[in-house]
Amino acid sequence: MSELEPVHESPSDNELLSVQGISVWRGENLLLNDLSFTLEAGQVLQVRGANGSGKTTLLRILCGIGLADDGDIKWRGESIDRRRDQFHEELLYLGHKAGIKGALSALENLRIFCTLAGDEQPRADDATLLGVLDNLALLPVAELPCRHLSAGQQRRVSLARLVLQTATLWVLDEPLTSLDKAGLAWVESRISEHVAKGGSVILTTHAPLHIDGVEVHALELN
Amino acid sequence: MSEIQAFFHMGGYAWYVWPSFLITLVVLVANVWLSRIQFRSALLDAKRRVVAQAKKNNP
Amino acid sequence: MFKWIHRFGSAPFVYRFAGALAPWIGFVCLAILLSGLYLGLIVAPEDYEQGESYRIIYVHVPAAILSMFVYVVMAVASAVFLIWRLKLADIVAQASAPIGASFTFLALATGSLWGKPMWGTWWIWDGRLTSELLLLFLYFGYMALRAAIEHPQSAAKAAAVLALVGVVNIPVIHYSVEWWSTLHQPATITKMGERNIHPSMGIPLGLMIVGFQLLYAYVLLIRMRTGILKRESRASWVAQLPEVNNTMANSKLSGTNRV
Amino acid sequence: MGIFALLSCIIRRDLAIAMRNTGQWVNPLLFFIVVVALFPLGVGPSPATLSIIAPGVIWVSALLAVLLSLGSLFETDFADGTLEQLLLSGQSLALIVLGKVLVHWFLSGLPLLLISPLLALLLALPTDAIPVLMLSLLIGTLTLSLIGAIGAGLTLGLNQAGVLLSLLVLPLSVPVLIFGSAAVTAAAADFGAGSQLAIMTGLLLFALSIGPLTTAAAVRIGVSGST
Repeated sequence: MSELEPVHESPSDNELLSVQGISVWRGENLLLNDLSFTLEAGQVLQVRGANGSGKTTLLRILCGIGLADDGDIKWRGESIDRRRDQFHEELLYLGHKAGIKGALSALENLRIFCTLAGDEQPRADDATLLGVLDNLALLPVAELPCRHLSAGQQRRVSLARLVLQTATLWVLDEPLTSLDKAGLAWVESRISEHVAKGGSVILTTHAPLHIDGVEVHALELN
Repeated sequence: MSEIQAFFHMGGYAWYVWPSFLITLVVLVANVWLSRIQFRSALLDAKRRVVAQAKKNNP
Repeated sequence: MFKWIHRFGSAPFVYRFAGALAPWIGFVCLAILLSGLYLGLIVAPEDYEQGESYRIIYVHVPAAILSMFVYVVMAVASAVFLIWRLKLADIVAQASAPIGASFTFLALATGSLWGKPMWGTWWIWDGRLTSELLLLFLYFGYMALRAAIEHPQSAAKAAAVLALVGVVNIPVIHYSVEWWSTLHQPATITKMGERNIHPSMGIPLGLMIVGFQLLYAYVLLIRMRTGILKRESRASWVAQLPEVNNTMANSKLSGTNRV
Repeated sequence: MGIFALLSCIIRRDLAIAMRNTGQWVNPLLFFIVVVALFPLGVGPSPATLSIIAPGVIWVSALLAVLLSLGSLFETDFADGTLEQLLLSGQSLALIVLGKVLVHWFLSGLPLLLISPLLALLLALPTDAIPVLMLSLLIGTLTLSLIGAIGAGLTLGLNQAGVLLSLLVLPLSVPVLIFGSAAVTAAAADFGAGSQLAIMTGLLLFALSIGPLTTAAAVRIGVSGST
């Protein structure tokens, strides 16, 4: 985990992400109305709302891969458009789509993620990768093309990135869907470890969250 | 041949010159006309929206 | 400087300014076009090589010049939109595309009508005509892309990128086509532009070019107003416009809203 | 991350995927062969006619085959969410795009180039012109892949992306078509094709300089427009 650097021009030294007045129109409907919030180091934010309330849209905008009609997003006091690459190096996004290549095996998919994560990060060797896959009960299928895996297994492959890549901000879109109890507990303990190290998490989920020693802030979309 | 006839005769090229000017006229007028029609309909939409809003506010 | 741009680039200001300017431009345009036509069709003498058929240049050349000019305007506006995120620039680009396409079509149609007496055939793969044809395809591509993308912001950005790619490619396409056409059929007929043009013919041509420019400006202003109205339809200033808000008093539309 | 490390990561990734999906490189090749083989049926089997139209026929068919295959350049990555992960990797998207385009060319342009001597024989093109044909296809298809990638980025995720892609890219590919077939025609008539090939190399460098950056911008726009 890299040290959190002091932020200039920012009201709070702990403030990582600041969201100002995000609005999104879908045709005639105002999907997100003037949404503002800030996220500090060590905070967990759960975005709640019914289907179609704009949760995925919001997360994509926060990551800089969605368009808002209005509003500003700052990472460590700088607009995310201006310092996109630096922001993305500190960001880990698990999207609505798993982001896993069906033609490649779990091992190959994760190797690519680790390589692309950059030189500053400790490169995971195959033993580490296999260890993580073992923890997620994926060892027997580690060499199989991912399209043969079940939805829950594919989800776990992408979740393996949580321990393989280092990032300050996790943005997780429905990370708990199609997971069993063990998977759920695994994700929750990873989140609490991440938060303990000063990282932040924004996630959407329908299930209630139980994370030891962590207060989960809620953002309700309607 | 009177001067006017000569003018319309265009030295034998009438069938090329006049259609050129005619089609130009059509395209230019269509440009102006269409843009004005579209502006009208945009205004009409804006009006409808105002009326709908007014109805919503005091039914 | 930046504030200045935003002050005068603000939608209500441009909407009203364009509305006030358009009629004046329209009148001047009409006057110039009519005097250009008078000088070109009646006063100017016939050409010693091409006889009366040369008079087609008074519509062909302005249309051809404008077809290129409008694309350049579109590309510059697209660049301004992408760099400074000025939504108004995107409105200019969007409004220009159909006008430019219509001028390109006009250049092709009149070029073909001019070519028939000169070359004996309606269509010839001459360098300039072919370039115009490809330009028409570029306009079609721009409009088709805009129409295909549902998300309005994304459509605007994608179209802007396409316009820029198009404008850097136009010279390459143009010179390739010129080279290709001389390779296959050496030019036998000297074109009007390649020798000195007598003032009695040049002045009406200049007037027609200026007239076409003003017509473009006039239509552009109206289309910009339409574009602003559509995009700002949720803004309160639109609802407060007299031409929009007089619905209660006067529901008759045509009388009150002359452009 | 170094330029070459990034490029080689993307190239190895896309090659590995393509190796498990034969259709990706076989289909454009078959399309190319079938289209070229249709021309003698359409214009008649006279070798004199065929040898005149051969450069144009081969070049137009190659252009269409490349365009046809461009549809899948970003589309599969877009559909499974890996494209947005590439965008968020913090690495240069232009280099990622360049890597993907190189693989695309390797799988669609290169097979066309390798099969072209056979098609030249079918169309009665003089054998002397075959080296120039292959060289022009080498430079030209790479240029087409680079230009076409811009269109593939712009039409990302759209219905009927294929037709629109062709409409956008075909006018832009005219210079390549002109100089490519002119080079082959010149070689077939025993003239030197050096100047045409030099111009094509210029076009390639031009496409290389603006292509990846523009495509990266287009891909970002395309991804952000999806919901």
